[in-house]
Amino acid sequence: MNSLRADLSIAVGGLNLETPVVIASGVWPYDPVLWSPERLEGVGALCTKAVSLQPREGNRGVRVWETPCGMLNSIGLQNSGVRGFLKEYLPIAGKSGIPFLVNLVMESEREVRENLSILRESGDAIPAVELNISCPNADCDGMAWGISPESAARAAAIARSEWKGPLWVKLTPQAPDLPAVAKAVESEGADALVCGNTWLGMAMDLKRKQPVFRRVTAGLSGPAVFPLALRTVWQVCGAVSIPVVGCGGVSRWEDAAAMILAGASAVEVGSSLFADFDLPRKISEGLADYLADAEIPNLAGLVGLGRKEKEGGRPWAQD
Amino acid sequence: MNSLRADLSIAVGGLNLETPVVIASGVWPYDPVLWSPERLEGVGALCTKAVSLQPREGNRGVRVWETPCGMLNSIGLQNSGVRGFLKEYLPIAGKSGIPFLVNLVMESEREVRENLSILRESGDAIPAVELNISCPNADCDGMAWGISPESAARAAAIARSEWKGPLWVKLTPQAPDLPAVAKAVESEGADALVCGNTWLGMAMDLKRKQPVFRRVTAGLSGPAVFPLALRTVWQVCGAVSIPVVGCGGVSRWEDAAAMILAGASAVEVGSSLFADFDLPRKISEGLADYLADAEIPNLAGLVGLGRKEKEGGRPWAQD
Amino acid sequence: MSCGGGSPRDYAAAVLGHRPLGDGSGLLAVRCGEIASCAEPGQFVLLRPGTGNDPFLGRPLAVADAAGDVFKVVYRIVGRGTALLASKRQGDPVTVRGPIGRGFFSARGEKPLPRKVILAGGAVGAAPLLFAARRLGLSRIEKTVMGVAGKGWEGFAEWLKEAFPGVDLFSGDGTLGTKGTVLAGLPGTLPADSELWACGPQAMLSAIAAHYPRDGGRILAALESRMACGMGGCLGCVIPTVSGNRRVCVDGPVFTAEEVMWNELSSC
Amino acid sequence: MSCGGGSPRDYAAAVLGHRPLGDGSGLLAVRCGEIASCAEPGQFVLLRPGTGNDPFLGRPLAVADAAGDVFKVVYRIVGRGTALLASKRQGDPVTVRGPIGRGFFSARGEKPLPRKVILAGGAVGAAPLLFAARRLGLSRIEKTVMGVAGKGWEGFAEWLKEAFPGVDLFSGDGTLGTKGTVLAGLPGTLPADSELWACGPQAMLSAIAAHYPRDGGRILAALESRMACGMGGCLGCVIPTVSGNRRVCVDGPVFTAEEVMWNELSSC
Ligand SMILES: Cc1cc2nc3c(=O)[nH]c(=O)nc-3n(C[C@H](O)[C@H](O)[C@H](O)COP(=O)(O)OP(=O)(O)OC[C@H]3O[C@@H](n4cnc5c(N)ncnc54)[C@H](O)[C@@H]3O)c2cc1C
Ligand SMILES: Cc1cc2nc3c(=O)[nH]c(=O)nc-3n(C[C@H](O)[C@H](O)[C@H](O)COP(=O)(O)OP(=O)(O)OC[C@H]3O[C@@H](n4cnc5c(N)ncnc54)[C@H](O)[C@@H]3O)c2cc1C
Ligand SMILES: Cc1cc2nc3c(=O)[nH]c(=O)nc-3n(C[C@H](O)[C@H](O)[C@H](O)COP(=O)(O)O)c2cc1C
Ligand SMILES: Cc1cc2nc3c(=O)[nH]c(=O)nc-3n(C[C@H](O)[C@H](O)[C@H](O)COP(=O)(O)O)c2cc1C
Ligand code: FES
Ligand code: FES
Repeated sequence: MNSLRADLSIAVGGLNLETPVVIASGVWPYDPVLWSPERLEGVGALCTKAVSLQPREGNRGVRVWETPCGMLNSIGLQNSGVRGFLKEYLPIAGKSGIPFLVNLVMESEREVRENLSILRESGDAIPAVELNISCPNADCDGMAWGISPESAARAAAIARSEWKGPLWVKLTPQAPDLPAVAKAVESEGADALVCGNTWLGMAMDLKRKQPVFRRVTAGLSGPAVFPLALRTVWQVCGAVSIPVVGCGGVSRWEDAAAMILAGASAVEVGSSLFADFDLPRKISEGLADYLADAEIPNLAGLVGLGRKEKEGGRPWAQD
Repeated sequence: MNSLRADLSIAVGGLNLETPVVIASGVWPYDPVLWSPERLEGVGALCTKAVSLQPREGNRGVRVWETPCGMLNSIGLQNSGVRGFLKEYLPIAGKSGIPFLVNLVMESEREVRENLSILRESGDAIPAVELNISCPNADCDGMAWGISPESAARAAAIARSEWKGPLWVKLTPQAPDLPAVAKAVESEGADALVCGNTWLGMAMDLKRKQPVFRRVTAGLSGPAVFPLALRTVWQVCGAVSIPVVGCGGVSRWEDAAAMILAGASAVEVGSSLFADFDLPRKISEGLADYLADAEIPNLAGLVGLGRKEKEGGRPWAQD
Repeated sequence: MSCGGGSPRDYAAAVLGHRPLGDGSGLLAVRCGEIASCAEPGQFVLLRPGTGNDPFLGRPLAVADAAGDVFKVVYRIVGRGTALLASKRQGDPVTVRGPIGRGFFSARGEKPLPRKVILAGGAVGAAPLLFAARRLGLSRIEKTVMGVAGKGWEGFAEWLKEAFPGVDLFSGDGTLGTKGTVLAGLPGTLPADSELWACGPQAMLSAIAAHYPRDGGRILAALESRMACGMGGCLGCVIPTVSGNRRVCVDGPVFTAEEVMWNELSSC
Repeated sequence: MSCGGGSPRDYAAAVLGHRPLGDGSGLLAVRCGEIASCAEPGQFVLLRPGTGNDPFLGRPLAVADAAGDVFKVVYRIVGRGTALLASKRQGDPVTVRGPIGRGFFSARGEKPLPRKVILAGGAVGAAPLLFAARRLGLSRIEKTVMGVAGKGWEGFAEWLKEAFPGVDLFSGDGTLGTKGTVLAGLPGTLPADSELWACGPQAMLSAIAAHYPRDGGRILAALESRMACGMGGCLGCVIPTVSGNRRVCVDGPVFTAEEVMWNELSSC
């Protein structure tokens, strides 16, 4: 990305990102043959598919379903377990030169502790961990940890005690009081918050006259949810002082700019990659042009700029 | 709608609807010249724009904003007050022959009491009331009433005591525990629940580098939210036994069918009318064809059919 | 064809022709008899430019001309919807709602037409004025003044000269016509028995309103506002006027300058 | 053109021709050299049929033929996306991702080609088999058996006869060809040194698999599944196989019948 008209590098929660565009968990393959670094133009970091202690088969039945400007998924955390991950993926991941975050399933305290102690064995080869307390698609109740401030704090505290490297915690928009959850996680020492994951939705199969997904509900993502995700980013950025990474529905550079103006330091991009592999490059170029045109010297100068006081000095409503 | 291939009539919360397609509050004009009954083909009932005790100017600044497959609005309950309503609108509304519901703003207990006592003066000319405890766009905190089971129950109880006619209560998807709110409102004697209203979102103005809306947040509606709304309909229908009216993102007959399979007795259609005035007719025709093809004798036979047990007798997850 | 009331309808129409004017602007001819035969100058359509539900809302576009069963619109690319317009080819289907709103003639109520009308347009605000000029007839036009930004508007300016013979052209950067705004081409006071019909960016319209503080009722301005329904239902498009909030879609888009609370308008 | 690895890319392409086949089906020719020159039979593309983000996901469509810089797909309308395909005209832009997946030839690994191949297709499952037939050459085709529902497939059946000379046609309702399913046209056991390549509805494929329980490894089936990414990342398209979940998009769509756990497939 040498051709960018502005410097997009930014430090976020212990990682130095060349651009603020992070590939969200669960959308990029592990396979070496599919994993060619030149596909990652404009990408600042990459989150792995969720990694659990034991291998998981994931959910049966239909797993993805199109919706207006979005999609539902019920993958259910299929993965080959932390050992499989280290064997299959780690050797490749390092090669791209782009920092990655291991997206960690949180089923039980024990699981996270063991998982992190196994990851620790790889030392510096693991640049960062993204603790997922927000997956709506598994029986393990992965999301339950992210619902209340107390349980979220507990999850963050455990992870923090086991992992000294960069720790991002991925929140769920299903939390009734998301700013409170965010504060709780911040106070336990997380380095950054990812705000957020998919939104709980559902689809009905009109032919079979029954829910499409075996688990009935599934996670909504894609451009459809962007206005909702932006709202949560605004709220969370008003509540904490650690960096926030916006996630949900980013499909254009304008969306990334909006989240950064609202206070995010970076954004994650998931489903919209399905529509366009080249999106990270396009977002980075768009952001760089936007900065250059506005004569803002660096990306940090854009972070939270949209929260400045309104005309007349009245503060923005923060709810 | 005599050409329909099946009978779509259904009794919902004290109203007999010719079709299960209700025009949602806030999208249809009061003006006689714009109000021609032949525009209402396929419509079973119509909700008025929110009516408050005193006239309200509504919000300043940008009021509507396009989003992917949807829109944000921050109208802010502009209306000419209950007296204005009775004078301007009542004489026309009756003429269409289609039952209407007065969408009632709930700012304070006193307001609702007075409002309903004024409406009572019109006797049978008011077919039904839709109590709005879910508007996210006004300083009056209209939505706050719908957030907790206790306050929602209180709102329903007050309305119930002042209004003996059909009473629908319109819930907000922002409630952290929507099924609990639904049960609480049911237990206070509401005749039907409307599930739900808009979803709290936001937009950023990249030119001015500030939020688009003066109140920052605004209500998201349109096809984008359909999967979310369907999920809430499924949840609420599992919690109550009074009729539920699905609302949120219905833009095709398939959406209406999905909500009815999930347990709704009717649906409300809002923003998608902006894309197609003829939508109610198309939805009604699509539903009638669906019933006829499935040889289901009447619409009631479709209500909740998607909740039957899965193969093997295992119940659907209800969360 | 009978033009019933003010209530617009939705039509499945087709693009009959597309003439690019350069720099991302162009002229689209749409075949739709119901709209073409009923539209008056100042009225507009809501055109849905894509497939499916994205873009979701119709784009308001002034009727720039109408004859037989064809009406025309002039666009300039500003975002996604207008970019889609620019890609339309003959035969492409488009959904149009219209005709919408109170045009220049209707906004005058029962008053007889003035002897002379001055037309003042900014950028694509020229579109409804072209239609107005056709209906007014050359003899009634006192003067036509148009303004564009300048660089990047060359093709559009050529078209303006062709569409409005004798037009007085101004540009902000001086690269096209005279340097300046349309105000420079307008008389200090309005001649007797004349009116000024204007359409363009909000800043231009409010400057005109401020320029003629005492000519109330003789200045008609076609305004813009973000819209959802285009039929008076959503109250999304209101602007503050001396008689309270009025809807640009059905109470306007043409208002007399004296009605509008120019200082309280928020930008669109 | 070099065909690097299995990693599909996105291309902005254009429709070169559209031949409706009747009853809502048709043949689209798309100009895209990168895909046309690299695709093998059984591979597919993800085609985004609309504007903006609705429809959101690409539609998987088998490559039905490829030569020079043009590849073809055959569609049948089943929903919104395919309906949009049916409205495409020459020159229309389309975004295509491809070529995707493991085709018939690759799925066989290093094994030499058999002397004879039987082709069995159901409905639009004929598409990849057409491309396969071209690459196999007439002399290697033992037999071609195709099945359609019957009424409403007349135009498509005509095209099948044209595309597969000597095809044995079956229809469920008996209105086209012989009444019955493709099974009726297949031999009881596979001849020596032959294979069966099949594509069609899941019910047909699993019936074929059940029909030849001992011919493991010689039956290749191209499967369908709902997809999001088409590049192995989302794990949305997996099916149960004897070696665990496999992705239809990159591990398939062609599998040997013995790999697939037919009884545990959920319908697509
Ligand atoms: C009554 C009326 C008549 C108009 N006539 C013309 C005309 O003849 N030719 C022309 O080129 N333009 C005209 N405009 C402006 C035109 O509507 C916008 O340029 C257009 O909607 C932008 O759409 P977009 O998708 O390209 O931009 P985007 O910014 O992507 O649009 C996003 C949303 O904002 C709305 N929007 C953006 N800008 C405006 C605006 N200035 N006014 C209203 N809504 C806006 C869009 O309609 C859409 O809903 C008119 C506007 C109004 C209100
Ligand atoms: C590898 C592969 C090759 C295919 N080749 C062809 C072909 O050559 N010709 C052809 O006509 N059809 C083919 N199909 C089926 C085709 O993809 C679907 O008919 C099409 O996606 C339906 O889209 P729609 O928008 O019309 O339907 P909708 O029902 O509106 O689609 C909604 C969503 O479901 C998906 N979907 C619906 N049906 C299917 C299906 N059967 N398989 C996978 N996804 C589906 C769509 O892609 C979309 O994401 C193929 C499918 C696969 C997986
Ligand atoms: C197919 C799919 C799989 C996903 N898997 C994971 C996962 O394993 N872990 C996780 O934290 N999030 C997962 N997500 C959520 C995304 O990382 C992201 O938070 C969400 O999709 C919202 O962003 P988007 O709208 O840009 O897709 C998944 C999303 C999709 C669509
Ligand atoms: C412009 C607009 C105005 C609205 N005004 C009201 C209102 O006054 N009272 C109310 O209860 N809901 C109001 N709503 C919410 C709708 O009635 C409906 O609940 C919501 O838009 C979701 O449905 P939809 O996705 O079909 O639009 C409004 C929605 C829109 C888009
Ligand atoms: S656009 Fe809805 S009232 Fe004007
Ligand atoms: S479609 Fe994403 S892995 Fe196959």
